Amino acid sequence: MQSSGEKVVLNDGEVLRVEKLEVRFYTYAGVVHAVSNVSFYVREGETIALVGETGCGKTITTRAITKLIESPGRIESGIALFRRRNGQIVDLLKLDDEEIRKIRGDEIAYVFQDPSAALDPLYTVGYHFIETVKAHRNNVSKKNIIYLAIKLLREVAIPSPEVRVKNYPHELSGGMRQRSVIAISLSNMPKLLIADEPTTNLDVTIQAQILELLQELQKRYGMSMILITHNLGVVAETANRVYVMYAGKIVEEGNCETIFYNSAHPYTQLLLKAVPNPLKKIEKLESIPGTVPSLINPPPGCRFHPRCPFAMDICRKEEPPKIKLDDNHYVFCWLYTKR
Amino acid sequence: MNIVYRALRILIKIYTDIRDRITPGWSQKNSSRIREWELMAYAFSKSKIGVLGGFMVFITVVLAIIGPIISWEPYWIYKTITDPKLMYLPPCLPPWCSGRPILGTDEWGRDIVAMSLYGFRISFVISIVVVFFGSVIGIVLGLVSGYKGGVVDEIIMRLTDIFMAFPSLILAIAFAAVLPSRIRGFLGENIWFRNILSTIFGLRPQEYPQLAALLSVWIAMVVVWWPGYTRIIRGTVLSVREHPFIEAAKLCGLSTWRILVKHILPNVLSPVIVMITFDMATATLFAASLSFLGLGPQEPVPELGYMISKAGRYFPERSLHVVAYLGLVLLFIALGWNLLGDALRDVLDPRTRRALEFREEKV
Amino acid sequence: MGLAHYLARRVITFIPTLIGVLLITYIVAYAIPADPVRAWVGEKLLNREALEMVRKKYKFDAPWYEQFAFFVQQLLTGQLEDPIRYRNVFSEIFFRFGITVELALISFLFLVAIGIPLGIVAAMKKDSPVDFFVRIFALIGSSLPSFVLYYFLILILFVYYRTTSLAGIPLPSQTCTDFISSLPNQIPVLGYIVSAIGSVPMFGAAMCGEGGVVVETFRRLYLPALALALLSGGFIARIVRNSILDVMGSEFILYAKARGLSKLKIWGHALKNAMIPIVTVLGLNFGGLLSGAVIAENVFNIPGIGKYMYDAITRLNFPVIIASTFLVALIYLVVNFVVDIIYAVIDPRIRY
Amino acid sequence: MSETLLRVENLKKYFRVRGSFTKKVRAVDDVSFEIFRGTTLGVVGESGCGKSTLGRTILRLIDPTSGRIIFDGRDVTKVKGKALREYWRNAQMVFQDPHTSLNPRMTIASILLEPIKSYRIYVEDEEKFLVEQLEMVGLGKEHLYRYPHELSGGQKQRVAILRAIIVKPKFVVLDEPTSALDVSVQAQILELLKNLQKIYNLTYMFISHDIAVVKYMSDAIAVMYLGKIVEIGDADTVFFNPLHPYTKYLLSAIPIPDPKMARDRKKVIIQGEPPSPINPPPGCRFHPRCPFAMDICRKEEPPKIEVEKNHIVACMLYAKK
Repeated sequence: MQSSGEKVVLNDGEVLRVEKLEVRFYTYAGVVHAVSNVSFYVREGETIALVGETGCGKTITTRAITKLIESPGRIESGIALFRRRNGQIVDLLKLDDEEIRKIRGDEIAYVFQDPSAALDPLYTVGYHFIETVKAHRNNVSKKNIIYLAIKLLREVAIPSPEVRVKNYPHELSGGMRQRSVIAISLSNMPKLLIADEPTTNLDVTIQAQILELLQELQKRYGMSMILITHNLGVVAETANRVYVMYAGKIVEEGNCETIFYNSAHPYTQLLLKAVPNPLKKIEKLESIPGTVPSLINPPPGCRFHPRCPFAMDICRKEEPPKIKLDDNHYVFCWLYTKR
Repeated sequence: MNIVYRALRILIKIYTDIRDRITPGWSQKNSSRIREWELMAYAFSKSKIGVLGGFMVFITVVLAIIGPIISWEPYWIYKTITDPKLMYLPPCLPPWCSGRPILGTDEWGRDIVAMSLYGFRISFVISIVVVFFGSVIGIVLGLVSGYKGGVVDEIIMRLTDIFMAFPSLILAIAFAAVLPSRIRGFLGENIWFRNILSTIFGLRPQEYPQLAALLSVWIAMVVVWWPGYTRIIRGTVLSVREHPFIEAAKLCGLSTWRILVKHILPNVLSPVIVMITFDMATATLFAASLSFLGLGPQEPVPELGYMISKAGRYFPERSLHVVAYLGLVLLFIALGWNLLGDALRDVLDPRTRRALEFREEKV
Repeated sequence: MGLAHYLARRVITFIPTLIGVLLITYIVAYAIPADPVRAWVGEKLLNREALEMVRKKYKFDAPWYEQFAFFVQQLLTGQLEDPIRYRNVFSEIFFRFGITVELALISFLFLVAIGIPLGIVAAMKKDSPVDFFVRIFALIGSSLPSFVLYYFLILILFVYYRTTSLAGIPLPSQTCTDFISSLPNQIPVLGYIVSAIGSVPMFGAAMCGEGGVVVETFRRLYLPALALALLSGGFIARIVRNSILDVMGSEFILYAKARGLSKLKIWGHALKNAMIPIVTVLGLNFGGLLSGAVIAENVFNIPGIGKYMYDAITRLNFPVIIASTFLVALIYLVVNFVVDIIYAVIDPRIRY
Repeated sequence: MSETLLRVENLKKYFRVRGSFTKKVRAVDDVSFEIFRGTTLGVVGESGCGKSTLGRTILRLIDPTSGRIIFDGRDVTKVKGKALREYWRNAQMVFQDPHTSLNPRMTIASILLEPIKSYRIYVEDEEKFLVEQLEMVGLGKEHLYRYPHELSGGQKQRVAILRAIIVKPKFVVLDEPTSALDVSVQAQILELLKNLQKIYNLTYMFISHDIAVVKYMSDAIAVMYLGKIVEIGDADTVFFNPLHPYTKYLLSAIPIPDPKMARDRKKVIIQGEPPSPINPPPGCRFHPRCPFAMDICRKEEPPKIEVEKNHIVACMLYAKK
């Protein structure tokens, strides 16, 4: 599966390291190069953000980690080293179905975008807890799980959790459903929480509540978190490090402040200028011309070149290399190569 | 490139040429639409089930049109009256017994293949008329009911509820049983109508009591047919109505009628076309069932269901070949439409076309 | 109480439907034919006085609304009389309905046994030969003229192999029937229910311990039941397959996988959710079976409600037509109602 | 400021709840404001606060329960037929989702010709005219005979905007025109809307839940909560000097795309969720979530208080005692 010679290792303090991930979808319409050559890592207790616009591959990247990609999608290559609770380091992509199942929901948990669709409408909230715990620890009694559920629901600030465990999903409001999903995801105390646009469908005041909640829970349980979002405001508020994705590739990575104040990639720069900051006086929003390319026939060379104001000849032909600008600050762009 | 696709492309080309001649520049303005048709044609040609179904339907329609003309035996001559030995002759191939009908004869000594050619026409005419009227009534009521809402919707929906509470076959039997006496009188007086009807069915005008029975089968079936369409259309209209493009059309100052015709109808048409195709099969079998039960035309009209029910009395000793052959004919007609409908459901789904479009770009 | 409220509301919406059903039956039976009385009495009774008497009896001399009111009153009080056989229509109908219930139940068992497993397998192995087979099975099932299938099944299983009979219907012994019809007098409320269930011959026999009758009934009815099930089994399997695939594509299944649930559990979620459309189709199908498989009952010579209605219609026996269509429509509504209850049990969202 | 183009007085829209005769959803409840010619009024609020219903009621796509809508000096609250068409000729709307606001069965040309033909606007050469118009919104001739699905989301929204302004209306309701689009496209659309406003002296009502975008687009802002306007005023005033507790919370909840500002900022997070508009709480609708709630808030509806010029707030805290 892996072709490159160098050995990938998980450094101290890292929970997850993904190297050269490649995911393709073999559709009727053609092969979609959804994720190409994506590498990133997550340290213990930190929040990284994957930022990008619709269809840039951020969701697929995180789903590929626990092999949640289904036909016609296929993980072509890559390594995903993960440090388990017992200290053992495994390559998630090489595990078989049963082994990866044991990690999902137990050590790596997910929160998805649409809270109203994530819960089975025919079962109570409490039942979801029971299932999730029982899937990994069969010896825990139902009664104890319900106690745990009530405790977790209280922690995610759901009023009268004793009543809510017996409720069906449709009896909860959108905000409460998302809190319940978070609580359910936490029921096995995961090491890594993957939050895929957890607040996109929610109102701003609820969004603020959920973001604060996630940060608080992360501190309390020492979890690591991968936050997927297209909202730069959310990134600025919560992330430690940021990976900017465009058309299935990472274009820039860096600390949160580096990305916001010293961004290097033209895409990141333009993206930041396209978002209005309400606290600043803005005369004119910058906009990125053109549209996101189809990933069936991605443009050769740098995938951003058709929309890039600084595109050079080489950008059209060769893929840009990964260039280190600073500690923790890398960019994939020809503008920064020394010649 | 395959033959079916090429043939369909030629048909599209002919159509666009005609439109171009009427209004110059039509094909240029509608290039997107033509492209969509070509993609549909391509998707269809790729579906084995669809091509087979289309072929069967094509044969059905051709036989329905020319059947009574090419049929080599008049249906109104009872041969067994003069020669009782001709009754239920078994199938026999020429080298062994030349001069005899290959697939055998029916009760009256008539060649069952020749008779089935009349049958093609009758069952096709019945099903197409029933599906046409049923769908038109259903579409109009469904559109009005779904778009208007309120009291109108409530009344129309209760009405469909009532009709759907009856088992459709029973209701149709009831109508088919009580109607003929009235229609017979009507046909007896209106000779021109009788003549038109007999030409359509490929029968003789003398058969007007039987025509009355056929007409009452029509009416009975239309009565039970429309509610299904109304339900489906209303449901689709309800979802289409919520789309903002309807509100945008209102803001453009369009009248309710124009919104219904220009904006809602085209968007509910795909499921209707699929349903109509499937219903051609259902209606064919339904009409055959009614006449099987003796509620359709009687002697000497060679209606498929009726002929099978007659042969059923001697089944299986003497009439196995008749039941088998005529049953296969009905199966052929219905299966053709069903296969076609099954393929059309995929072809008319915009997702299939989108997918094909991407692929075309690649090639 | 959400559920009771919901069900009460459903019952109320049935009332206008029922009134409409009455009106339409009335129109079919009385308004369209030129002279129903002549039609009943037939050509043999040309006695004017007798005709007038019958006419008076059924209020044909009164305006239509009085006729209608009279007809509804007769229907609802169960007094309608068969003008050909001079018997109470309802007792006749109940007897035949019991037989139709037997046929419907056995056929429904076949249908479920064929349709659901096939559908599940087709969904599990999407685009496999099994899936293709289900598609073809469904298409052929809905393209086959039912009576032709019946003839050939009879040819094979009756004419060639004699595995069944086409005459009569096994009934419980007279003492058993008497016992069951005496039940309402012995036990107050429950007795009526038990007696009603027992009026289906097969159940009645089972209650009296006459197992032989039950076995006989199966032997007599399995062929038409199987035939009916073959016609729509493929269709049901398709529905099962499609609704399972729909659910399998939904977000909560993905979330269930992300929570690390086992394959078995995930299929449990998928099946329970897929049940909702399946119950609708099965309910409609069962309703259709209960209202009498007219053609099957005619071909297989089963004296059920479908055949009774068909005979009545062809002989223009209007009181019978009216009573039986009314009953059948009522059954349809009851089946709908039961489907609603099943919904409410499966799906907590419906209760509100 | 210039003259008023649209004045709304005590507008109410109640919906009946299905299966009940007494319960009503108070989607829009006693809303009054005015919009000046050539300016933009931003309407912000969370989902279910009635902002979309407000826009549709003003455009008479929904009939108001009571109140008055005065457009360009004429009362349009109850107009019908020809007069309503005349109103629509001048008041248009752009919808949230461009995927559903264009009829998928019509080409761009026929979509754009519909208002022109319906309002009998004389155009010498249709094709030439349409191409000119398309170029104005950043599209071109090649899009004319395409179907909507052949265009990207941003391009579709451009067509939808063009359909609204092609008849040269005076007033356009923009109902979340960018919330279905990606950020980079959002900026393009917002710029386009601003340019068009300048060219045609358009008046906008900009409805959105994204306060940052509303702030960027609007001259005045109205904040809605459960069917009521709780605060209205000039954009900068409302934004930098919010008075109503709800406005304060709302503003503090917006994520700021700037890490330092975001983390330095004092954040006040409001607890709870908006109650259902079917049974809104008595008195001030915000009182169950308001930390400053007084006894009177639970009983009496707060009056509309003009704290300073053009800055009205509906809160007991500012009532003179």
